[in-house]
Amino acid sequence: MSESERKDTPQQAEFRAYCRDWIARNHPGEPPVRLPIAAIEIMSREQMDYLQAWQKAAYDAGLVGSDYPEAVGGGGRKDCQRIANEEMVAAKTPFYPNIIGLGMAAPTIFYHASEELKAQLLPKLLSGEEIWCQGFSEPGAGSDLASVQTFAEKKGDKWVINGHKVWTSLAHFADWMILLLRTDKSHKYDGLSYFVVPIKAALGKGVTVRPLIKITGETGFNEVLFENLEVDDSYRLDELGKGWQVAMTTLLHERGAGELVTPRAGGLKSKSAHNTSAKAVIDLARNTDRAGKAMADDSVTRDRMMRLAIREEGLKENQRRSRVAALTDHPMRLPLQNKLLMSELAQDLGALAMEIEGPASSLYLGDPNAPAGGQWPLAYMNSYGFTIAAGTSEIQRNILGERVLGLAKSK
Amino acid sequence: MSESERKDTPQQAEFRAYCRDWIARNHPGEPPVRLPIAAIEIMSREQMDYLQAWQKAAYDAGLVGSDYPEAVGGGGRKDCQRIANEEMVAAKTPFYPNIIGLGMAAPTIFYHASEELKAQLLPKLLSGEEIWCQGFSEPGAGSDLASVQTFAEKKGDKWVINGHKVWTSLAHFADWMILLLRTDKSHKYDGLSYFVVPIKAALGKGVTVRPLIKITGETGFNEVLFENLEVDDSYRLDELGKGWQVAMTTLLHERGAGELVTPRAGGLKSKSAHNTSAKAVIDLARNTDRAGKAMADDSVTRDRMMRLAIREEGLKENQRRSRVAALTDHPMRLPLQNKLLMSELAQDLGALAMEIEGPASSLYLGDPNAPAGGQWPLAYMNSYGFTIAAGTSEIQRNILGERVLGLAKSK
Amino acid sequence: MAQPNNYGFEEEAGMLKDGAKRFFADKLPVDQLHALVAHESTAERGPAVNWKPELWQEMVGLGWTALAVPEDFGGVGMPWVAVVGLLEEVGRAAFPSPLLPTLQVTAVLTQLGGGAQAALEETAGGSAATLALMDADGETSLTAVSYADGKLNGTVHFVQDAGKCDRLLVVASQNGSPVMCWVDKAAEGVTVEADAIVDLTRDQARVSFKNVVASPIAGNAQSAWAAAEPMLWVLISADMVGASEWLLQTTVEYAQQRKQFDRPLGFFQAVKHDLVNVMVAIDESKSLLYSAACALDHEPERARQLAHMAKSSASDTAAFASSRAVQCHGGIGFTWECYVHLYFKRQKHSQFLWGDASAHRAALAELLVDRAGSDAVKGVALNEAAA
Amino acid sequence: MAQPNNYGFEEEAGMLKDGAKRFFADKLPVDQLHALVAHESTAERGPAVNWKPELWQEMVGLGWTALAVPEDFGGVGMPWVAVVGLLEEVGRAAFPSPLLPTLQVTAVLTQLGGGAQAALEETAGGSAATLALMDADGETSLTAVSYADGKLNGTVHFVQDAGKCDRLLVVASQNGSPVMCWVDKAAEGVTVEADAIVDLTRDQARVSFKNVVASPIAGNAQSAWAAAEPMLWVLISADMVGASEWLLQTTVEYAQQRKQFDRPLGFFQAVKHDLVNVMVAIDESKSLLYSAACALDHEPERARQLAHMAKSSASDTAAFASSRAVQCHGGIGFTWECYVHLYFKRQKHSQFLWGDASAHRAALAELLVDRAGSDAVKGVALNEAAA
Repeated sequence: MSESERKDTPQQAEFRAYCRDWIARNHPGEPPVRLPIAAIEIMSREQMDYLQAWQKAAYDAGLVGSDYPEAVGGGGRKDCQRIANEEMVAAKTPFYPNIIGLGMAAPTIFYHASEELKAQLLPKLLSGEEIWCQGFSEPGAGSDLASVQTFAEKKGDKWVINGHKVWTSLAHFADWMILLLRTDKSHKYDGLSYFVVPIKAALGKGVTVRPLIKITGETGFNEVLFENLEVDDSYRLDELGKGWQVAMTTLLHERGAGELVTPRAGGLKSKSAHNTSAKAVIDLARNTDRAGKAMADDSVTRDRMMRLAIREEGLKENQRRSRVAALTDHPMRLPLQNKLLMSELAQDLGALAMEIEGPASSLYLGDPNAPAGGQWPLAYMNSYGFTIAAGTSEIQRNILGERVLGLAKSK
Repeated sequence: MSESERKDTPQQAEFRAYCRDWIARNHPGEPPVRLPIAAIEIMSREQMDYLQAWQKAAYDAGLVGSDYPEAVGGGGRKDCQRIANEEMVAAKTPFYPNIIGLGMAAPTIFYHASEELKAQLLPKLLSGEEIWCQGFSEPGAGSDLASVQTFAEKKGDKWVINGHKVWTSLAHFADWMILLLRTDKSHKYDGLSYFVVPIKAALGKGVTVRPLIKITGETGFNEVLFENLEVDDSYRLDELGKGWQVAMTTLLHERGAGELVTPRAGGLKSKSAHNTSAKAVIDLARNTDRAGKAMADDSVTRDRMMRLAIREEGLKENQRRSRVAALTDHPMRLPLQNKLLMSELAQDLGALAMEIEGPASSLYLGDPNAPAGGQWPLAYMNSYGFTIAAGTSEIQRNILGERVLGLAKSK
Repeated sequence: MAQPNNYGFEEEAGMLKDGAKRFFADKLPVDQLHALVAHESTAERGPAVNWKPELWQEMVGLGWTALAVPEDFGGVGMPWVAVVGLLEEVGRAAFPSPLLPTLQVTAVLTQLGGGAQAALEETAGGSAATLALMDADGETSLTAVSYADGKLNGTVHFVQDAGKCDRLLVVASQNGSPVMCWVDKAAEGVTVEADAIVDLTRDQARVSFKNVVASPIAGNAQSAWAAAEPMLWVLISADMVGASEWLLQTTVEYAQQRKQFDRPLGFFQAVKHDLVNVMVAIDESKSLLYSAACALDHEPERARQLAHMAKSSASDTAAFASSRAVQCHGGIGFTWECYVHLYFKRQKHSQFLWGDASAHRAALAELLVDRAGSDAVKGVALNEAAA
Repeated sequence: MAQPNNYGFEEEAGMLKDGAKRFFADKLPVDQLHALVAHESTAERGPAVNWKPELWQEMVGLGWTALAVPEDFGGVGMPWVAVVGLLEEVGRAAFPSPLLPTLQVTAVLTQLGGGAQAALEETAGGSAATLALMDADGETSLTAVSYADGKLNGTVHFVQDAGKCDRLLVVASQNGSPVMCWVDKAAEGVTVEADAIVDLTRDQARVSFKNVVASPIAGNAQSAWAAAEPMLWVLISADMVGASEWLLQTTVEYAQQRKQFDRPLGFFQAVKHDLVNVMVAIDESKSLLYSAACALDHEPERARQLAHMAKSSASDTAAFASSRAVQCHGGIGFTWECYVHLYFKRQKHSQFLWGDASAHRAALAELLVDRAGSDAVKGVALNEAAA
């Protein structure tokens, strides 16, 4: 029995058996296209089509959106999404492409939209037929998210939107966007409202999507410009001026600290995917010589690898302990650490891997002699995306200090 | 030729030869009393008497106060104190006991007192006949020094002082105190004034000195309570309400970043004194076995020792480079780092030494089997005095960020 | 075997932990602790054994010395996660008692099996005991004491809380193989020289054996020791985690109350982020601690690996939490009157006992790097989750 | 021999440094640099050699390739501290050129003595040159190329700026002993395969030799190499120190201008203290750099030790300054359009060349720990000064 299943309820156990069976029969195997390491790195239409078909199949089988009510296209089950996720991860299936939709838009819509809107949006979101992106950050509103300036002006029953959003992963594939807007310039927090916007339909007509290039040379993020885009008031979530509170629901789920468990697969470790883990670094050290000696036999390197292996195991155990109320004193204490620790661990793993590679870490993706195909310098550089995006590490520490430890706000 | 002397002017070279000769003839040798590691740790009258006699001898010979004008009891030389210090340090003489007087009070008096006051105070300060202490910090005014509440009320030509100072090293030996007082409660910075106060004469009559016990169990610091102590207005330095500016002169010199070079001897490394240095840690590792192997042969320990040896050498070279204008872009950039780096290095050296000692680091001063007589746990604990006193490391980083890098003030 | 999701930390364990927390808070709150152990404030105070024997009797009455002993041996047979929960509270209270060494002794005795029954009954009945085996370097080698002709000879070092204990479990070498002997501290030929130590909440001694008559406890000392080692590490790790949490909470309260520049200290990110980093370190250590304890209960094949991780992490956390507590308290944190130093000193003591962080990482590397299957490291899919 | 107080950094050195700073700022400011080297922005862009040969000719005209060559050999004979000052400016400009490898080559050639005269004249005359000796692990072992029967055979890796150089100084093994050969890159049997590298401001190649006819330069290659090594380390350290300072200053400016929560970023201690820590790291590296360079000029017996310190420190500082620059820039720092990535990538490249920080610390330990006299470590009297 796996770690988790010994605590399954009868319903969960039955669902788990069902999932396992379905996955065994429907696992797509090695994908026909080279897949990126995460959904936000999806580059080509071909990758997207393949992954959308996969999400749709899993959705149709009830493994995506299991805990959402049937009325909004969900499975109507209770505490079963986690089961499906575990089986998906264990079976190393491909990941779901609609990551922003599933992880951020869906819970926000679920808690803040009208019943009609839920029924309209959630089925195709959960099935992956409609891809979502997020319009929060702006050039002038990064850590200070509440300072967004993209403005919606009321004209009759419509809102006319002008402004500039950045870091919108998947915007070039997206049908919909969750959008944090300023509807009142006289109040910082209370002047914000939250919309869902059908952006694909408006491409070239009020919406322009431009790729942002990362330091790695990859694309993946975009900037999105709005010029007099008209949006119906019925696409507003919750009340006017409550955008900040709605955004908090989004961010809570983004940090993995929300009520609803995000559907997740993504245990796929294909030949083409890169795994940033202590085990991968240890394997690298085993296979890297320096002055005729394996780096895995170098005491200083061993000590540093073990430091990271311990952090990694601690992080994994944090995730488990966060669900044991008797061993936690504040319900948010562990969940709010997750993103901070993961991103900094990934960074430190990447940095150590490059040190182990030594001068060969200079060789990049296009070089036939690059160790691990140049994935380690790529992973190291990409780790700054993790420590910056979705609340920098500095902001995460503020949040932990203020919400969990109860220290005075730093701003 | 030593590192320094190749750049001596003829006057400096002559003075250096004189100093070297004088020290050779007057070096007191191994002291008859066990001396502490620094002046602020002086515990007994016996230690103080011995060291005062030594300072007086050096002063009489012109090696203390060399750069002060003759009119205030100095040697009337130019840029010669450094020479005397170098020779004293090289010869490992005992240190001077009047450390607060020489390092903080003297330059402050020199730049801010009337000519009469200078002539009255400086000769016996420089000679060590009168010991000085510093009354700046209060229970409620630590990092935020300008919030001192000890109040001086004007009554005719006198000021009546009430309040509570802490961390006053040497107060139990001191004849005089430099004292930062509030003379106006309506202005934070401009409500401060700066006095010199003859506290020994007032002991038991308006002044109470009580020892503060450190976490080490040692005394050395004191708290000083003022109850209706009357002080003459002639003991005020600079103008009323200019106390903060005067205090800045004191702090600048305390941080080793002032104009006047502080007379220094203190290279003494007697059997009883403990040396917190990378060399001492390396020697400890050579002489400590773990599982039959010298800790000096453990690769991880070696790496960590070298990290500290490099920091130590860098610090030493910072001190040299700070005097080479062509290799520094901001005159305060290196001097203002000195205290921060020294104190954190001392802490890290102490921590590493304790790790090298392992379980034996539990053995303290009173234990006959303690390695190095228990000096390493003592040094480690005392290092927190360095990282907290005279501006915590956090305050030092603020100062560097604001004054040198020009970043916005953090408060 | 797999670990249960909740670490097997059931209601009974929670009650034990909560009860212990109340017990220590009621019986020896920190001001009374300070008055008990820190009334003498000289640096060269010499050895001291400051504790409350009457409270120890209450703890024995609560069955705490028999907690880690299986019911087959007449013990309470609580899971390790419950014992660890109790020890966390001991650490949080910086409580001076022989509970930690006694539980360590019962762990070893239990692994010896039936031959240790009599000794286990004594500890259950209130005889405090401690392990006697470290050499002068603090290593648990077998070189310190020899056993020959029915007699023990040699000197062991760093014997924890020897001044509070009645019995010693001596691990000695008999022709190069380990034997374990149950020795009365008052026996003929036993000399206890108390150490003058920094830690005010414990005592420590070097103990010499000169022709001390003893007979080895039946059982395989070699394998018993190997099986018990992760238990020793987990027990002291629990003490460190509890003490670290006290340091964090106390410093957080200070940072909430103390104002400088018209702001609470906690406003300043230098303090706030330091304290968050301490919290993060504690949580890593605590999660690894319960995982290791749970492995002792349910997944023995991973217990050693996880206990290495737990002790390494707890040692580093203890040092870090102590350091930041003093620093963030500022001047007052550097004084004897501030209670922080009691914990600071206890932590610097625990940090190096039973292997420091580096030693445990080196041993861990033998398991994770040198063994064929580095699959022992169960990686987290970082990219996926952080994306 | 002792070091002069001012490191021997005299007016001439200052003029060279200031002039170089102006030269780079005028000729290739960072926006033009970005346009030159980063116009192609795919992750799999393949090898590229982006530079301005005409600026190289100007640099040669200024005598920079002959700076480190004594006047006896027809060079300019500037002290090492002056050369280091120039290289700091090269790093500050992240300037793409073969100056660093060429100066490294002249350092080795000079140590070889009179036999290298012809080669030195070529470099003084504008022939860019680079060292060819690293094995596939990046080590400067002698295993990569062999010399026998008047011919070179083998493959060297990580040849720096090979695409910009005309000549190679090959260090090869002749029956296990080193020989050095001066080889024309265009010679028969030389194959240059350009690497696709992360660093946009340099190029790199693996170079194979197949029966390349060459004759060793007269002189003791073994001792020349040993004497030149600290020079190689010091030169690349200078590049890293200069680049780190650019990263600091650029990030400081951003932290002054960028506002969040109605405050400049620099208000927040998380940013402020990070930047102060970067400054502190840079100053350590810079002080050690000039001390090591000065030792090359005045105190050769300490040059190796100080150069180990300088390279170890500079490598760590390069990584740290790069990391904090991206992080403190936030989102914009993660984009290709922000110039920070040019320096970030150059630094991560330099960090591991000619020995990383750990390797230099390990070598330093052999000097400071293993040698009888650890008096080599001149301690600072910490307690005294910090009291």
